[in-house]
Amino acid sequence: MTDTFLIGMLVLAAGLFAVGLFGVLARRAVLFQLLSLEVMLSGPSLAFIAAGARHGDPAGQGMFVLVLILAAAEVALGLALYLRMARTANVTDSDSIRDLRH
Amino acid sequence: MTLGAIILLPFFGGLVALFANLIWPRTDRWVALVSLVLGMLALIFVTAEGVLTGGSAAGIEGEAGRWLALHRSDWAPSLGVQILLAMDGFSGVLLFLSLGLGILTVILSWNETEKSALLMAALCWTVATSNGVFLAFDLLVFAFFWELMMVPAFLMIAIWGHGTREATAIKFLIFNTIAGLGLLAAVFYLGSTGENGVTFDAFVIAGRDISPYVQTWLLAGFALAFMVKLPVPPFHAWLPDAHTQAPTVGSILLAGLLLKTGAYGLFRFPAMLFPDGFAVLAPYGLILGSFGTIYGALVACGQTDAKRLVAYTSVAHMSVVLMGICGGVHFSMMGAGIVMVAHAFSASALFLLIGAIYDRVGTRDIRELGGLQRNAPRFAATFALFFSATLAMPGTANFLGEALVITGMFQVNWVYASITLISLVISVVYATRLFQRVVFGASRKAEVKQDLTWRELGPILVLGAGTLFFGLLPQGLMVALDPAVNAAVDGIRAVQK
Amino acid sequence: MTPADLAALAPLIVLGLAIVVSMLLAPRADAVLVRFVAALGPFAAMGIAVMRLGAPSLPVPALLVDDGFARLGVALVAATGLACLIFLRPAQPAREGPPLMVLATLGGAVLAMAQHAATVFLGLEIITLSLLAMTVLPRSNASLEAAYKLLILGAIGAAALLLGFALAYAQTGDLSLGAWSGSGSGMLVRLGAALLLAGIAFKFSLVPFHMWTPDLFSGAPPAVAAFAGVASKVAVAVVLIRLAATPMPEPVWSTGLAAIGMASILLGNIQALRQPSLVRMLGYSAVAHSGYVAVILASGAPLGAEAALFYLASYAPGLIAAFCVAAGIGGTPMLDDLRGLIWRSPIAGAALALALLSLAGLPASVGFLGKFYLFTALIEAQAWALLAVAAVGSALGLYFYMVFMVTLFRRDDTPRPIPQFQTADTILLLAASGMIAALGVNPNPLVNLVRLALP
Amino acid sequence: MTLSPALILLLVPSFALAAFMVLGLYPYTLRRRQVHIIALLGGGLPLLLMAPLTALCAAGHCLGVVPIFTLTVGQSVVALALSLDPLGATIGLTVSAIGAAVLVYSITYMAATSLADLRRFFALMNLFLAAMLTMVLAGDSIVFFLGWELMGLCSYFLIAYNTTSAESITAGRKAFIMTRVADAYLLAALLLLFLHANSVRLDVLIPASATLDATMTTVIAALLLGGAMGKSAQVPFHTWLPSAMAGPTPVSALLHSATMVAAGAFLLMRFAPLMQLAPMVQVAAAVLGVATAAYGAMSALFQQDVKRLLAYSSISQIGFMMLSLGVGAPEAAAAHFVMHAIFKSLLFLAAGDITHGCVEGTDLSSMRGAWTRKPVSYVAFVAGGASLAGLPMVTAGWWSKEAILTAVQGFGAIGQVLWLGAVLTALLTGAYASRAIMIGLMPMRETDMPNAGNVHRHEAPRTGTIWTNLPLMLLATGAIVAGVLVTPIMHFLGAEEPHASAFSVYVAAAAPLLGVGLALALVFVPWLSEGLRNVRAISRKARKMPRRGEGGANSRFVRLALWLNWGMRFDGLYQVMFVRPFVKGVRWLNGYGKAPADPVGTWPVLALVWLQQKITAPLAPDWFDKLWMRGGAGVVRLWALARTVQTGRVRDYGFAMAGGIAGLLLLVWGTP
Repeated sequence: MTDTFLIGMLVLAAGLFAVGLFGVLARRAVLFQLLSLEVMLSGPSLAFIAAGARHGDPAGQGMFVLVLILAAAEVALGLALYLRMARTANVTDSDSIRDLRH
Repeated sequence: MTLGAIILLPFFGGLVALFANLIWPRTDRWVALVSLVLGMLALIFVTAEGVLTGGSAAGIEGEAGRWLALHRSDWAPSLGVQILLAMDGFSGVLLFLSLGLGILTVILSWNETEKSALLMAALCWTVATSNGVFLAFDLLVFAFFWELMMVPAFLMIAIWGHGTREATAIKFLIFNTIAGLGLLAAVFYLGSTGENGVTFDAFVIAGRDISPYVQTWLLAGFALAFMVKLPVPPFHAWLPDAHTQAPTVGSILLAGLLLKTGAYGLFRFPAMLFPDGFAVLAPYGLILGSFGTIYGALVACGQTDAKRLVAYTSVAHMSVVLMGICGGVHFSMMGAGIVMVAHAFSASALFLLIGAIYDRVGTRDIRELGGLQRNAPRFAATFALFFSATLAMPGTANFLGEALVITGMFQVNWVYASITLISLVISVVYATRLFQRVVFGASRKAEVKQDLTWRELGPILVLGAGTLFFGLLPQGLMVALDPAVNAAVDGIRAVQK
Repeated sequence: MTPADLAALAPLIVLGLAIVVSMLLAPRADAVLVRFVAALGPFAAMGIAVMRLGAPSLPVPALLVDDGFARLGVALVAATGLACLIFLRPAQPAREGPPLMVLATLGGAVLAMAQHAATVFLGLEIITLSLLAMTVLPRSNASLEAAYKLLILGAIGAAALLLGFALAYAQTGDLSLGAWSGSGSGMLVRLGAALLLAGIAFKFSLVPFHMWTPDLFSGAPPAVAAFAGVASKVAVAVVLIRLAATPMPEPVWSTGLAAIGMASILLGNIQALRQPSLVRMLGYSAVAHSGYVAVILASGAPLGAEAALFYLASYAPGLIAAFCVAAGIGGTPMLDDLRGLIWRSPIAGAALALALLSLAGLPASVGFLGKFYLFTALIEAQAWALLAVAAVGSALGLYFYMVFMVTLFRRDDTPRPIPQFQTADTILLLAASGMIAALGVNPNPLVNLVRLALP
Repeated sequence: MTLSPALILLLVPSFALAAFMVLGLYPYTLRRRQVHIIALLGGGLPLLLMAPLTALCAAGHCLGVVPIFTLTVGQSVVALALSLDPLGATIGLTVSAIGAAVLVYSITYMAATSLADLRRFFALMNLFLAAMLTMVLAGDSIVFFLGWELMGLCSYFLIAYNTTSAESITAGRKAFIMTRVADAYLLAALLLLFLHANSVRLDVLIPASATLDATMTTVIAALLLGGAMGKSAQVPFHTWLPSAMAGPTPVSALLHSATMVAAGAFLLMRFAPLMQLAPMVQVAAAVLGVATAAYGAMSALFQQDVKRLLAYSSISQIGFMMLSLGVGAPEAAAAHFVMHAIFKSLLFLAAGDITHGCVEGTDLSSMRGAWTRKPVSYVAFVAGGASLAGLPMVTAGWWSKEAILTAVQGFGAIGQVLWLGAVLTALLTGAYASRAIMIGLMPMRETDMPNAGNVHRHEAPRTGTIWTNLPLMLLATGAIVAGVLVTPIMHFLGAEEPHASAFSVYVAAAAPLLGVGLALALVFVPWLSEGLRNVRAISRKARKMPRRGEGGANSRFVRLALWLNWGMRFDGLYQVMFVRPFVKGVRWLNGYGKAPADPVGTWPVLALVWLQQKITAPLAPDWFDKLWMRGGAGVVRLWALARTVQTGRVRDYGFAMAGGIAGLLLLVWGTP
């Protein structure tokens, strides 16, 4: 694996991160925001794998697994929250939950 | 840490007294009394220990045997502040005075009903803060207590005072705060200019070699604070008002304690920290003091308010203290120390008596008073005692002190001695004015019908016994004061050579 | 595993045990018992950490380190966890609360000992996720909202942190925190450092990553807020100190930290200025306090580590006491609810007054010495701009703390409910007040404790 | 502890002090009889103790110094002590004897007073006695000054004994202030001596004065003289004494004639060795002494009040003592002290008894008819008057005065002048003494009859009680026969027997007789007696000096007599010179003038206020305040703005974070 390839992969990872971030900022629907989070987290995952491959170090893959687990846990909690919100307050639009402000 | 207890016991006593009534009604005074008595016991313990073990010389070089007790612990090391408390005989005497007067005032205000808890707290805190002033040898801590001391006094005047009490309290505060700035500035300068980092340790600073010019300015800063507190004309304008408007216990603590802190500061620090500056400024101090003693006496001669009259006599007597200190010889400084103690007794007692009269007839105007002789013999007899003390009758501690100051003045300059003698003569004029207007004759408007109660008489007799005891058998007092006087005189003499 | 390793890991082990046992007990056993069992964990962890405070430091293979910072961090985190456990509400319907609080403590402990990207990440996430779970315990709309915000923003923060690590890893091939040194000038490392700072700043609630803080403080149970305000910050501060010790790519790190620190001080204090809600005010002021710690660390003062840890330790009892009172009052107490509190409930009122005094940094409270450390460190580093901002911030802070303080003493005639405190709460309040006052008079025990932790 | 003489010496003043304390302490309720007993014990025991001590001393076993305790002031050692030497013994015995006599007399005299006042009276009298004995027996300067000042204090309280009378209160204050001036001299002298000798013990201090340099000796001697003159009411410090007669008669008898007033002379006797080292001061003392003697005698001659007459006579007689001291004959002065104490107290007591309860008070007219009203007292008065006049050979006064005159004559050239003045004074003395005696022979006027119906009038029996008569008779005997003691006393004190030339003795013996003639002339020469009546009328009513030429042919005489009656108007002079400026100054300082009250304290405040106003007036709109308020409002607006940042929308929060990340990345990008 060459450095150029690594840079490419890193750019891709950054792109994924940026896209995910944009998704969180652009979409109002809770579900889509959660999905965007997943995309955003996949960026660092990719970067770890690529970097691990570049250095021939398994730690990168280890980090990938950790990130994956986190993403799963996060989404699980997020979905639970989503269900709760949808059920009790009938909310799917994240912009509408803004009781706590100022 | 017993030294700390002398400060902390009254302080926490006051704090507890403040809230004691919430838990159990009318316990505030007991709390205050017990805390002050415990403080007194701690002081007795420390003194006894110091006297029996020959004193603690730890940490202070070349002064073995002078300090009865010493406590040193870090407070904020990175700031250079430590808790450095030291007690020699001089501090010890003033501490006894402070706690004694504290106990006395608590007893006197036993039946106070208005905001009694706060009053008890203020009494305790006055004692605690002035104890701090008498003990602290870390200059920052000293300045801290010095500033803090004004708060309870301010409260006492502002809450339980008479007449224009708020304005008076503010006047008191303004005078002393502005004067305190001089002290603070000098302390900060001293603290921050050491070679080995920031330190406020007075003993370390005393060992420093500061140029005489700088010393003079620093001493001016210190002296400003002390002389306003003393007070010496022309810085005395707050005192008559404060005394007049303050409640009786406030006046007693003001005259007995707060003025003494100024004298204490003048006595202790100039000779210790700034001997060169002292040599420069002492002549001016003598001039100011000799002016003040005559001036205070003359103004006292024309007063109509009894408390105001006594307040001006305080000005005169404290000016004598200033002269004694600035004289810088053994006799005069010893005399100044004794006048301090004596004045605490006699002025407190006079304020107490006048306060008792005021409680009965609601006026302190000597033109309206009179006839104590006929109606209230106990009043008249005790009044006569402190009347003689005020005019420095031999046999009272006041005479002893003034005579020693005059002796010292003869060694310094005849002129000052003559001026002190003249003030002795004028003292008869104002003392007789007060005495015969109040005690003799018959009152046209304000007839005192009820004689002193035992609760009033007790403290007065204690004060009277003190006045006579130290006037007739002053050896103990002199032995207690001697090391401090010697240290000061040696410091001054070292410069003169 | 050597006995030394075992000793080093003991706090984590006891915390883990406490979590497992209390989790198992939770469904059946008495709520008080669960809480008690859970509390044993932090208590034991704190004890172990404090006892080993002076011991020589040693690296635990690969991921963790056992040095003075770690032990002090663990001790503070565990102590905070224990305190927050005491007033964690609601306790009855949600038995999972105590184990979750211990879990959060475990996260903090891991973070304090972290030496590797994986442990830093793991610690951060354990804290975030357990806080999330605790936040929704009341199941109110507010708590849901706060949790949702924390979730989304936390994920962004985590992603930024991870990307930062990944970029640095790409250049150096090393995931330990030491990796940042040596190749400081590489562009990837520097970009990574910026992202890492963003991720950490989120957890440290520095502007502009702070916005979840006031919302969480007002939406979550007070105990959770207190934990988020104290324990997680202590843990993150330890990481920050470690990172500062590994020379981070300069001037990115210092400049960035100083910039967001100053922004936090100013914005936090300004936003708190006339905030009528006690907990939101505390939220904004927590942002400002984070800013103070950040500028200490950014100034690069030799005293920095000591000052930062002392500042956080000094600020802890005040915040905990304030939240404990808020928990006793219930809901989100507003300025009006606090009117004359000191007359209605003297202990709570006095404790809150003392806490505010300490948070404002006035003399005779431990907070004063924290501020004193702050200014000394900044003067020592000759960071005059930071000093000026800190001074302005403190002055602003004085105002809003005093508004609340004065309100406590105001008398009013409207009948208001008397706050309910359990015995444990009262003891906690007294202990916190005692600490504020006693350490304010004599800070030496705390100073010595902090100094023990320094290398 | 055995009853050693040293202990007895310490006990001498103690009993009187104890009596004071018992009487003065309030809580005891005592009955009149008990008060009397305590007072008499306090007054009598010192005499009983002094008598054997004096005998011991006379036998050549004087005790010398008896230390009480020792103080250490730095390097100086202050030893407090009493001592017994011939001088102390002589004067001490005299004082205690007179004290006892006066206290005994007071029992009847003060019978009409209330119990509380009686207690106060006896308490203070006993305190005075204690103080005086302490001073006389003092072995060091501190105890000496203690006694000295306490006497002054007692004098104040006793003159102002009648606390409802403005006159007596004023008189007391006047006496106190004036003697205090003298006390300041004395204190200065004592302290200077202490500094020189480094000891307060008189037996060290007085010999040590020999080593003083000349200037210092003169200064100290002058200060001592000043102190003595103030206490002894010598010109120009004398004006307090006539006023002090406002006190009760026993007080006048004990304090203001016999003992306390003469304490100044005693002071100079004590310090005679020092005085003899300062010849200039001695001459001054002698000249002032004779001047005072003459002044007192002239003024006494024209007094209308028997007590004032006696007061001026005291001034005059102590002037003799001063003269004697000035010519270096302290022993003669001491002898005269003793004789004067006897006859002067006798005169006061007798006059007091005669005039007691009269309408005119102590006016000379109250003496009328004394021979018929109070024969015993009158006889005593005559004895005392004769002794005062110094009728040759038969009276005690003659012997002591003769001793003084002899000493004066031996004082060289200036002594002759002084002697002449002294003899002339003796002539005047004879005149005023016999004038008072003669008035006692005149019949009573109807208006002066004691009115038995008046409750305020105290009607004593014609013969008086034993309490009155016993002291009178004893003192009268003393006034006649004590002359035989003059030579022994002088021997006792260590002086040679006086030898006077026969001529001077004759002249001196003739002087009092001529004085009697002068008195007769004043009574029987119509021109003079008319003038005296005029004087009397004016001094009692108008209190204004008639203009020159007014009042007939004898106007010159009237004016002279009035002038002397008013003590040469020293009081007025002092009013103008001291009192008025002082009062004006004090009033000015207290805001009655143009200055504010307490100017020195107020001016700085006013100046600061003025300065502050000058500075603040242009700033009255308070730009800073507006700035601050605007700043404050700005901050609040900033807060309102800042809080809108917290929108509550999670997307906005995320946006802020994204911005933060971007900013940090840009920072990386922008820095090298």
